[in-house]
Amino acid sequence: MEHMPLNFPFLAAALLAAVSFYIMIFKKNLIKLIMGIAMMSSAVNLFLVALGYRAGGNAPIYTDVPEGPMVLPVPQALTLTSIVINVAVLALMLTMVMQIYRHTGSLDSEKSRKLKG
Amino acid sequence: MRRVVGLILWLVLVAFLVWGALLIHPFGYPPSDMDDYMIENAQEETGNNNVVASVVFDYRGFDTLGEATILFTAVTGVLLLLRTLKRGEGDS
Amino acid sequence: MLSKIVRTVANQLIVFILIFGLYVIAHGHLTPGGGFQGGAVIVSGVVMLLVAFSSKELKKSLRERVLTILESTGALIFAALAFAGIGTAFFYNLLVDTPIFGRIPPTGPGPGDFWTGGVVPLMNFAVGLKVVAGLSAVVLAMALFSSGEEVEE
Amino acid sequence: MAALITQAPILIIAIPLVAAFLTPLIGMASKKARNALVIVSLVFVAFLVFALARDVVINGIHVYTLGATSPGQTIPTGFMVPVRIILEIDAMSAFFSIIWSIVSLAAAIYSLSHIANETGQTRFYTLLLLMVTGGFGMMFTGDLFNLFVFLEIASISGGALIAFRTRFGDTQEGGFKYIVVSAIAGLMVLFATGILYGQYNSLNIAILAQAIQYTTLDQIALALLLIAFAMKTGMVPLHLWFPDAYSVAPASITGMLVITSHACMYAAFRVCFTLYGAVIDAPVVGWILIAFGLLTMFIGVTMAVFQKDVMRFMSYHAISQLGYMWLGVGVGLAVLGNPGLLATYGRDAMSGGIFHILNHAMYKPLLFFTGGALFHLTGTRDLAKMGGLAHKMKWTTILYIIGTLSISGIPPLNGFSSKILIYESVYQFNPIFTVIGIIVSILTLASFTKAFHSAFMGAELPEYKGVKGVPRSMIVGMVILAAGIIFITLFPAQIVNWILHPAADALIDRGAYINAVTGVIP
Repeated sequence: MEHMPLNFPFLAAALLAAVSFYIMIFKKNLIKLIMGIAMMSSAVNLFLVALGYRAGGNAPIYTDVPEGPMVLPVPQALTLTSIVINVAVLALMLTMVMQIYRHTGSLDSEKSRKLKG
Repeated sequence: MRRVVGLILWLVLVAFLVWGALLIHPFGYPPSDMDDYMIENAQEETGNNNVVASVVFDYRGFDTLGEATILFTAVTGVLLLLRTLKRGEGDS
Repeated sequence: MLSKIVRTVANQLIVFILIFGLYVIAHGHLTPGGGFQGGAVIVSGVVMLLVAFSSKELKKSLRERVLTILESTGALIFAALAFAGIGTAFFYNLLVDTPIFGRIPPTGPGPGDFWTGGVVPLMNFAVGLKVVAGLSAVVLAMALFSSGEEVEE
Repeated sequence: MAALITQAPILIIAIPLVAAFLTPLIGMASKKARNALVIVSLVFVAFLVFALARDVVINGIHVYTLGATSPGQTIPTGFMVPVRIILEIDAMSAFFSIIWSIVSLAAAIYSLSHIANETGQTRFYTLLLLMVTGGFGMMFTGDLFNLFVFLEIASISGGALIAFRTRFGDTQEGGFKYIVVSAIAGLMVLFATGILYGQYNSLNIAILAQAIQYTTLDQIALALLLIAFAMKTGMVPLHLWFPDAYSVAPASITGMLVITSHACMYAAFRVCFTLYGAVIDAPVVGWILIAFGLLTMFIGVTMAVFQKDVMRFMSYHAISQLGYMWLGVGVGLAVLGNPGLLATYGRDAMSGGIFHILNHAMYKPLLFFTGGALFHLTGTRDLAKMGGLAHKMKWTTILYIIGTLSISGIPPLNGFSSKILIYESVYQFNPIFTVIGIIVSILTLASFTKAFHSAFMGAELPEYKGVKGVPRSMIVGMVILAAGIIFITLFPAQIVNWILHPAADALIDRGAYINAVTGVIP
């Protein structure tokens, strides 16, 4: 494979991050905020996996692998860790939103703001 | 006012992200000292055919312990927050 | 609770999901997969049961207490396997070159041998147990909470 | 003993971790056994921390390679860079771990009766131990990705603990804000880790520090790391979540959260001084830290003056005090490239900033604990509704006075020693900063006196006639911290020579940190 024009996968990760930033800055709904964070974590995961790709590489697993170079294993391990961490964070955030909804009856971050400061 | 500030902030962020994406090494040609060592020696040192598994559980096993801990933390946290309050309604 | 057709199909399918999940966990050191991935596959089966039956039904067979014990046990096995190598260094892979999972595969591409990997397959099992118990507990607790019930302490 | 010291870095992280995994199992059998497990493991960890810190100050940096054929073998034979995760403990990490071990022990003891009437105690203690693990991991690790993992452990457990009292709505909002901020900060750290990994193909801080070039991408990574950690410490433009989260947590957890914010500060120092130390644009970054530090000091204290809620009031003071540390260390960073100025006042300013971290770690949790005791007795956090409580809580009143005098920098107490160190050295850098510091200090004293007056002084209010005194374990938790304050007050010179100067030198001397991994004897 030749050079991809303009580092396309990195640009894709950057655009995904941009969309998630847009959601986090402008959306008021707490569930949408959580979706923004989930998208940002996807952007980071995509970025990490793209870092480890080697042109024409195989998966770094020796079981029945064809000849050729292998892609880097460390970014894949990091991505695996990062995915699980994000699952954990999302589970906890959703739990808290469920509790907030139970207490205030609303998912709007402006309305449910009891605390001022 | 808030929207304008947010929009400016967002545009700055996007500019930085795109700029960063263009500056990073060409896709498919990463520097790879540490990873080459792992690809070459994983089978001999850890006895694994799967290099990713040997990175996850051996070379960087401590990260995986931390990751399992995070999952444990989150599960404990979720069960803590969704617990029943039937007993002990007293003052904190 | 969904219709009888869905429940019957879910009852049959869960066996295959379990087998596939266990396969992914057990072959984590040979093929793509491992404890986290296989655990997630099995939990998807639990979610299917949760959709097919109601959370109240499922609560009868999946007690939170049991899930907590299983999760702690999985985490403890993982930590114990890491501690086992502390004679040399924490996380030292001390089972390489021993009879248990200790064979060293020939360098380079090969067909793969199940009895390799040292502590890695055992850790995969521990993590798999932990992920299945933990995520099922989370999913079950959320389902119970949103249907108006609360989790036992 | 020697073997114990060699294994100490991993044991300090692993013992609370294993105790946390055991707590749910033991908690099902017996509550007493569970509490004993928590306290005993924390006491043992504190002992190990002190032994390790002593050894680090005497014998230099400790490294521990996880999974290698021996803990000291950082780099595999016949290879140039480390492939495994390395724990690296220098005087700075040892300093922070001492603070963390003391405060976590005090908080655990304080919790014994503070949450005695709540449900879900077993899970509370599990999360508390996990938070301890996360904090120690952040302080000890020498690996950037590992730092991210432990940051997440500390923040997820912290977020869940903030929301512990689920019957109030505001706890859920505070916890949610904390967890969102932590998630965003964590992802920024991960982004920066990816950028650095993509360029230098290493995750080890020492190896990255050796290789770093300060390209544009490195600058973006630096900005991401600094913003992420500053956000977690509550630096001023990013502080809005801070009082919301801190004021609603159980008081013992608030005390621990203060130290996790210090751990993030440690990470920021590590990034500025060690990772980027050779190439960083030191005056620019130093001035940025100074400017935001001053802003943090000033805005924190002015917001605190208007607060009616005792915990929010103390949270704003915590923000304001964090500014002093940024100021002291920022001045040190600004003159990092100039050995002459560094020797005249830079090192002293850094020691002052670090000393202030130590003092703050003692008096701020103490004040939060007294606030928690007020809440425990009265069931409200509103200062206007309190009054005359000195009759009921004599110990708490005395401890509150100690904390107040310390935070305001009144001469005999420890807050004065660190503030005078900052004032003297910063005066040589720029006199105006000292003036601002003194003004903030006076405002702090004024607002704490006012709070003291409205909560403790005056006649005994009729609605608090029937309340019992503060339970004993809460008093013990507070007394541990007060004893720390008095110890520092009595022996400031020893503290400075034995703990603070080694810590400041460890930050300045990045070569030693790198050599400990690469194995080059200087």
